[in-house]
Amino acid sequence: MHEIASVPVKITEIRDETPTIKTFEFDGCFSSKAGQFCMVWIPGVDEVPMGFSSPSSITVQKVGEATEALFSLNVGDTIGIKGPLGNGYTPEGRVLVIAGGVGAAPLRPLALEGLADTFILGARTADEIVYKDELGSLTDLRISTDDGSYGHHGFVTDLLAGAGRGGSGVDPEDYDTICVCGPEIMMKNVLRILNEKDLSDRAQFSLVRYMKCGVGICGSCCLDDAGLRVCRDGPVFSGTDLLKSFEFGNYSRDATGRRVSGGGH
Amino acid sequence: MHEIASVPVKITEIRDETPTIKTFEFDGCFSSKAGQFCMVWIPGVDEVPMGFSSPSSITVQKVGEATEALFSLNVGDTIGIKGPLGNGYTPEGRVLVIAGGVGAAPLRPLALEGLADTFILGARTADEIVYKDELGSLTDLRISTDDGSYGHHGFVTDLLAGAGRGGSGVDPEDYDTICVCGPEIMMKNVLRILNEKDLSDRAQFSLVRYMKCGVGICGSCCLDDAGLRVCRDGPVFSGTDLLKSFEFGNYSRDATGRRVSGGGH
Amino acid sequence: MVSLLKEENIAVGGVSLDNHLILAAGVLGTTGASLKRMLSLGAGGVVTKSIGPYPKGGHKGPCVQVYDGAVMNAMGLPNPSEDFKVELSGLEGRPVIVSIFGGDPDEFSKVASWFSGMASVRGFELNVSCPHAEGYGAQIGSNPELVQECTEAVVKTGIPVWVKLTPNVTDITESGLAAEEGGASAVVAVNTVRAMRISTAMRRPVLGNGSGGLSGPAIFPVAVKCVYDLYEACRIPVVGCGGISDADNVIEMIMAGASAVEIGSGVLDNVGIFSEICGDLYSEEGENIEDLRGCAHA
Amino acid sequence: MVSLLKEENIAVGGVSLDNHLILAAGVLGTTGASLKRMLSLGAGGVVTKSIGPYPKGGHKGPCVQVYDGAVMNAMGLPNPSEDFKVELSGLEGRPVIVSIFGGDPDEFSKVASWFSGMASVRGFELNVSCPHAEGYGAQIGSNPELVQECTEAVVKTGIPVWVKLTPNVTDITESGLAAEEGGASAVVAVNTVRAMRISTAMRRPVLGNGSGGLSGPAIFPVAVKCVYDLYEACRIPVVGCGGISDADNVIEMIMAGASAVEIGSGVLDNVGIFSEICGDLYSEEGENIEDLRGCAHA
Ligand SMILES: Cc1cc2nc3c(=O)[nH]c(=O)nc-3n(C[C@H](O)[C@H](O)[C@H](O)COP(=O)(O)OP(=O)(O)OC[C@H]3O[C@@H](n4cnc5c(N)ncnc54)[C@H](O)[C@@H]3O)c2cc1C
Ligand SMILES: Cc1cc2nc3c(=O)[nH]c(=O)nc-3n(C[C@H](O)[C@H](O)[C@H](O)COP(=O)(O)OP(=O)(O)OC[C@H]3O[C@@H](n4cnc5c(N)ncnc54)[C@H](O)[C@@H]3O)c2cc1C
Ligand SMILES: Cc1cc2nc3c(=O)[nH]c(=O)nc-3n(C[C@H](O)[C@H](O)[C@H](O)COP(=O)(O)O)c2cc1C
Ligand SMILES: Cc1cc2nc3c(=O)[nH]c(=O)nc-3n(C[C@H](O)[C@H](O)[C@H](O)COP(=O)(O)O)c2cc1C
Ligand code: FES
Ligand code: FES
Repeated sequence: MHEIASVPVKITEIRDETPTIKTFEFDGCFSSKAGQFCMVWIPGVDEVPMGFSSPSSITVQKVGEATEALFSLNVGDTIGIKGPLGNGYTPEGRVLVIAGGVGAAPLRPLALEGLADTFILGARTADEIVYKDELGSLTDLRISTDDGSYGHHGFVTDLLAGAGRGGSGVDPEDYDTICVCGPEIMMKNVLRILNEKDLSDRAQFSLVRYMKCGVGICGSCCLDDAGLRVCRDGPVFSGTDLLKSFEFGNYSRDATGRRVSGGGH
Repeated sequence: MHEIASVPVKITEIRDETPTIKTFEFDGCFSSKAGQFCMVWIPGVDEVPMGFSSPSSITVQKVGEATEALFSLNVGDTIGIKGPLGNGYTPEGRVLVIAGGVGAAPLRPLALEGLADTFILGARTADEIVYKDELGSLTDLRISTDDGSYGHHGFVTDLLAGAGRGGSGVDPEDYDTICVCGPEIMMKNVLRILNEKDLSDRAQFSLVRYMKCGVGICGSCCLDDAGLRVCRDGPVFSGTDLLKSFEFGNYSRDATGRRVSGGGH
Repeated sequence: MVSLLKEENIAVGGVSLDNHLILAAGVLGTTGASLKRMLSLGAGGVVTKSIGPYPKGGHKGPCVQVYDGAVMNAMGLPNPSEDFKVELSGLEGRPVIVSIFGGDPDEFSKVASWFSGMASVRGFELNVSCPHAEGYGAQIGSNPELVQECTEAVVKTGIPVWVKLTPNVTDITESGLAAEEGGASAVVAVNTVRAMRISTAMRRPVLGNGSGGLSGPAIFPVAVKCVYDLYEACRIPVVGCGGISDADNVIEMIMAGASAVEIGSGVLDNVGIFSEICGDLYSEEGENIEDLRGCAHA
Repeated sequence: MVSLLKEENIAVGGVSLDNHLILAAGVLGTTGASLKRMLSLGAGGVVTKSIGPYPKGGHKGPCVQVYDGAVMNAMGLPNPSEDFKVELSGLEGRPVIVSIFGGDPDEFSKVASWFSGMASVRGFELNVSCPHAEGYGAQIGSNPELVQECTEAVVKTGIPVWVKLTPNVTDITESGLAAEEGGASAVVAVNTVRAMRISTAMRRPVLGNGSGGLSGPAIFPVAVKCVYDLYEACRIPVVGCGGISDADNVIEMIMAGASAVEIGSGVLDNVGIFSEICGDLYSEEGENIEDLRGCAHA
C-alpha cells in the first residue's frame, strides 16, 4: 500500500472554453495518459473526479456545488490533484475520437500527442464547442451541433451512421481504435451503431459514475453486471464489455447508492 | 523505518566448546561481519545479545537465566535471531586478535575469513579454551591461561607487554589493526599497554553493556561520557574513543539503569 | 509457514462460509454486482455496506486518503437505505451478511426487519463502531448498555447477529461482553482507528469531514491486541479485522483467537487478494483451526 | 513547505526550550550522557526515562520490535529510581524535563520530591499513559480523577508539570481536562498505542510482556487527531508526540494545535533527526508559531 498523494498545485491560468466550461492550468505536471483522471480537491468544498485534459490541466463544466466552487477560484489559488487514476485509453493504429460536450476533455491529450487521426466533436450549440481552434489545427476535426448552429446539424452519431451532411461523416471501419467520451445516451447510441457494424471490440468508452474514493476501495462507482469499478477497472471500458452491462445507458447510482435512471451525465 | 525481523531459525547442531560454553549452529545464514551481533530470542524466556561466531552460529557462555535456557534447548528447537546489529570490526592490513574467554566468539569470523594474522587467546584454565584446534589451524595462535594449565601462564596482556614465556609474545607494533574482545578489565589493561606504546588508534574493542532493544532506541546500553549507544554506535569502539570514556573499565549499568562497578563482564 | 486445513463446513457465529476470509463492510459493498464479484474472486463471505434507517449521501470529499501502509476514510455512511434490497437479488443462497447502523435500538430493528425475510441474508453485522458519524457507530459502541440493547433488538429477528466493535474505547472487552449479553453470535474486531491528517499546504484536514478512521497494515497490531483481549473475555467467537494483507496475518489473527477474518483495505493493492490468500493459507498438510485458534495465549 | 520563524525565547507550559523539538521520554533517556548527546545533536529539550518510586528492571525481552513504519515496545518502565539523580549532574541549566511514574498520588509526589530542588530540572512530565505496565501508566491515565490527583500532587513542587496522555481511552479530552484541572502547565499527546503482534512461527506474542505500545509513523494520524481534540478542549498548551519524522510532520502537529513536539522513534533511523528537522523547519521567512498553531481548526 503506497501513498496516493493529493498534490497541492497552484492554478496558473484559467481559460474560458465556453460559457459553462473552463480549463484550469496548474503548476504541477502529472504523467497521465488520455482517459486517466484525477480527484480534484477544492478545499472546504469537496473532492470530485475530473479527466486530465493535459498533464497539467483539467477542463470543467459547471454543474453543481463543487464545479461552481472551482469556477470561483482565481489564478494563484491552490487545489489538490490526486492522480493519475484509472486505466486510460489504449489507442492503436488509426484512431477515431468521438467526443460529446465536456467529454472532449479526457480525449484532448490524444489530439495533443498527435494520436487522433479523426476527431468528431459534438456540442449542444456553437457556443458550447470546446477546443475548436486547437483541435482543428491538430487533427481532422468534424463537428456537429444539436441545433445546427455550427457544423453538422444533428448528433455525432449521424456522422458515423451515414456520411453526414456536408460530407463530414466518417466510416468507422477505417479505424483500428475508436475512443469515445460524452453523455452516456450518446455513447450508448455510438455503441449500438458500432455493434451493428460488428466494431464494438474496436471501441473504448470512458464512463462517469459517482466516485467517492477514486482509488477502487469504496465501491460507489461499481457498474452492473460485472461489478467492475469505474474508477479503477475503468473509467475506460471496451464496447464488448459494455454490451454485457445492463446498467450502461440505463441507470446509474447517486451518492447514496440508489439507482437513478440515466447513465452518469 | 524498516522492519528489523526476528528470524525464526532451527538449531541444527550444538557443540560443547568448554564445560560452560556451547556453540549453537542454526539453519539461517546472516550476512554479518566480525563483531556484529544479534538479539537472540529464547521463546518464553528473554531476548539477549550474542555476537555472531559465524554467519550461522552463536557461541554462548552459561551465566544466568537466558543462557541456561539456551543450554537446555536441543537440535530442532526454534529460536529467533534479530540481526546483524551494530557496527563490527573494520580490520585493515596486518591484524592482531586478542580474545579473552567467550570474547573469542565475535572474533572467530576474522579467523574463519583468514583475516587474523595472529590470534592471542586467553582463558582461565585449559578446559575453558574455546575453538583451540580450529584457530590453531587457521591462524598463528598464542594461548595463555590464568592458571598456566595451557600455554603461557598468566594473562594475555603479558604476551603484549613482554615477549612472554616460551617466546609466545608478539609486538603489537607489527600490526595495523588490533581487534580485542574479552572481560572489560582485560580490555582495559590491553588499552593501557597499547596506549603506552602510542597504538591506541590501531585498537578496536568490542564492549558488552546491558541491552534491552539492541537497535539503538531505548538507551539502556549508552556509554559515558559521550553517551554513545553500544548496540548501535558500537559494540566496537576505537581505543582512542575509549580513552575518553570515564565509564570504560570502571562501571556499567544493570537492567534498571543503576551503576554497578565493573565493566560489562 | 503455518497453514490451515480446509474444513468441509465452515460456520462462524451461526453463519456458514465458503472459507475463513470475509469482505469487510463498506469496501466494494455498495452494489450486489460488486459483492458477487468479490465472492467470485474468492471471498468466503461478504459484508455489505452499512445500511441505515434512511438514505444518506455521506460526507463531502475528500472521503479517502491512501498512505504508505494505511488508508484513512470518512465516508459518512452513505447508503441507499431500504432501496438496498434490490441489490441483494441474485445473491440468494450466498454467504452474505448485511451490515446495519442506526441511532438507537428501534432504528436497528427497523433496518433489520427489511432484510430479515430475504433468502440472500445469512446474518447481520451491527456497525456500532464507525468513528466518524455523529450519533451513530462508535457513539453507540462506546456505551456498553446501548450496545446490548441494539444487539437485543436485532437478535429478535432470529438471524445470527455479529457486532462489530470499535478499538477507540478504554476497554474493548466491555463492548464485547455487552454484545454477548445481548445475544450476539460473534463479535468482529475492529472497525477503523480514529485518526486525522492535516494538509500543511491547505492548512486544513485532508478529509472533508475533518477526522476519519485509519485502516490497513498500520492498524494490524492494534487489531491483534483487541482480538486477543476479546478471546480471553468472551465465549462467543471473535472475527478478526484490521490490516490483514497476507496469509500469515490470517494465521496470526487465528492464533490471537479469531475464528475467521474480514479484509477491507487489502483489496486496494489487489482485488484478487482473497483467492491469493486462500492459495497460501490452505494446504493438505495444514492444521485444524481448533488447534491454532488462540494458541498464542499463555 | 511552510516554515517557522525561530523565536528568541521559546517557552512552552512554563518550560523554556532551545527549539520546539523535544526528545520523548524513554528514548535514549536512561543516562545523563545520552541526554547531553541528544541536546548537542539539536534537541531543544529532553525528557528523561520515566522514573518511579523504586528501581525496576523492566520486562523480559523481547522488549522492542521494529516494523516498516512502526516500533512496538514493552520495556516495562525499567528505571534506577532515586539513583537517577546522579545522571543529571552536568545538565544544570539545560532544558531537562524529568518524567515520573507512580501508582498513586503519593508515589508521584515522592519521586518528584527527589528532583524538585535540582538546578538541572526545568519541569516534570507525568507518565499516566504507558499502556503495558500493571498498575501504572494508562491504568491511571484512563481514570480522570486519578489523573487530576496525581497532577495536583506534583504541582505542589512549584515546578511546571506536563501530563502525558494515553490515546487508548474513549475520550482523551476528559484526561486532558483532568490534567488542566489539576494544575498542569501542558498536556503531552500521545504515549504509545496499545498493540500486539504474534510470531506465527513461535506461536506466541513477539514481546516478552505479550502486548506493548506502538509508536513511529504508523501512529502519527492517531496523534494528530488527539492533539486536535485537546486543542479544542483545553486552555493549556498541547505538546504533540507520536510518529513525527520530518519538519512537515512538525508543522502538521502545530496546525493541529501543538505548541511544541516530542520525537522518540524517529531517532531510530537517524540520531541526528533533531538538527536535520531544525534545518528544514526554521527559516528567516518562516511564520510565527502563533499564526500557525491550530490554524487547521475550522
Ligand atoms: C472519471 C470521471 C471523469 C470526469 N471528467 C470530467 C471532466 O473532465 N470535466 C467535467 O466537467 N466533468 C468531469 N466529470 C464529471 C464531474 O466529476 C462532475 O461533473 C462533478 O463531480 C460535479 O460535481 P458538483 O458538485 O459540481 O455537482 P453536483 O451538484 O454534486 O452534481 C451534479 C452532477 O455531478 C455528479 N457528481 C457529483 N459528484 C460526483 C462525483 N464525486 N463523482 C462523479 N459524479 C459526481 C452528480 O451525480 C450529478 O449528476 C468526470 C467524472 C468522472 C467519474
Ligand atoms: C554486543 C554483545 C555481544 C555479546 N556476545 C556474547 C557472546 O557471543 N557470547 C556470550 O556468551 N555472551 C555474549 N554477550 C553477553 C550475553 O548477552 C549475556 O551473557 C547474556 O545476556 C546473559 O543473560 P542471562 O539471562 O543468562 O544472564 P543474567 O542472569 O540475566 O545476568 C548475567 C550477566 O549477563 C548480563 N546480561 C543479562 N542480560 C543482558 C542483556 N540483555 N544485555 C547484556 N548483558 C546482559 C547481566 O548484566 C549479568 O552481568 C554479549 C553481550 C553483548 C552486549
Ligand atoms: C472506504 C471504507 C469504508 C468503510 N465502510 C464501513 C462501513 O460502512 N461499515 C463498517 O462497519 N465498516 C466500514 N469500514 C471499516 C472496514 O470494514 C474495516 O473494519 C476496517 O477498514 C479495518 O479493516 P482493513 O484494515 O482490512 O480495511 C470501511 C473502511 C473503509 C476503508
Ligand atoms: C523504547 C521506548 C521506550 C519508551 N519509554 C517511555 C517512558 O519511559 N515513558 C513515557 O512516557 N513514554 C515512553 N515511550 C513513549 C514515547 O515517549 C512516545 O510517547 C511514543 O514513542 C510516541 O512517539 P514516537 O512515535 O515519536 O516514538 C517510549 C517509547 C519507546 C519506543
Ligand atoms: S470511487 Fe470508490 S471504488 Fe470507485
Ligand atoms: S540496547 Fe537499546 S539503545 Fe542500545
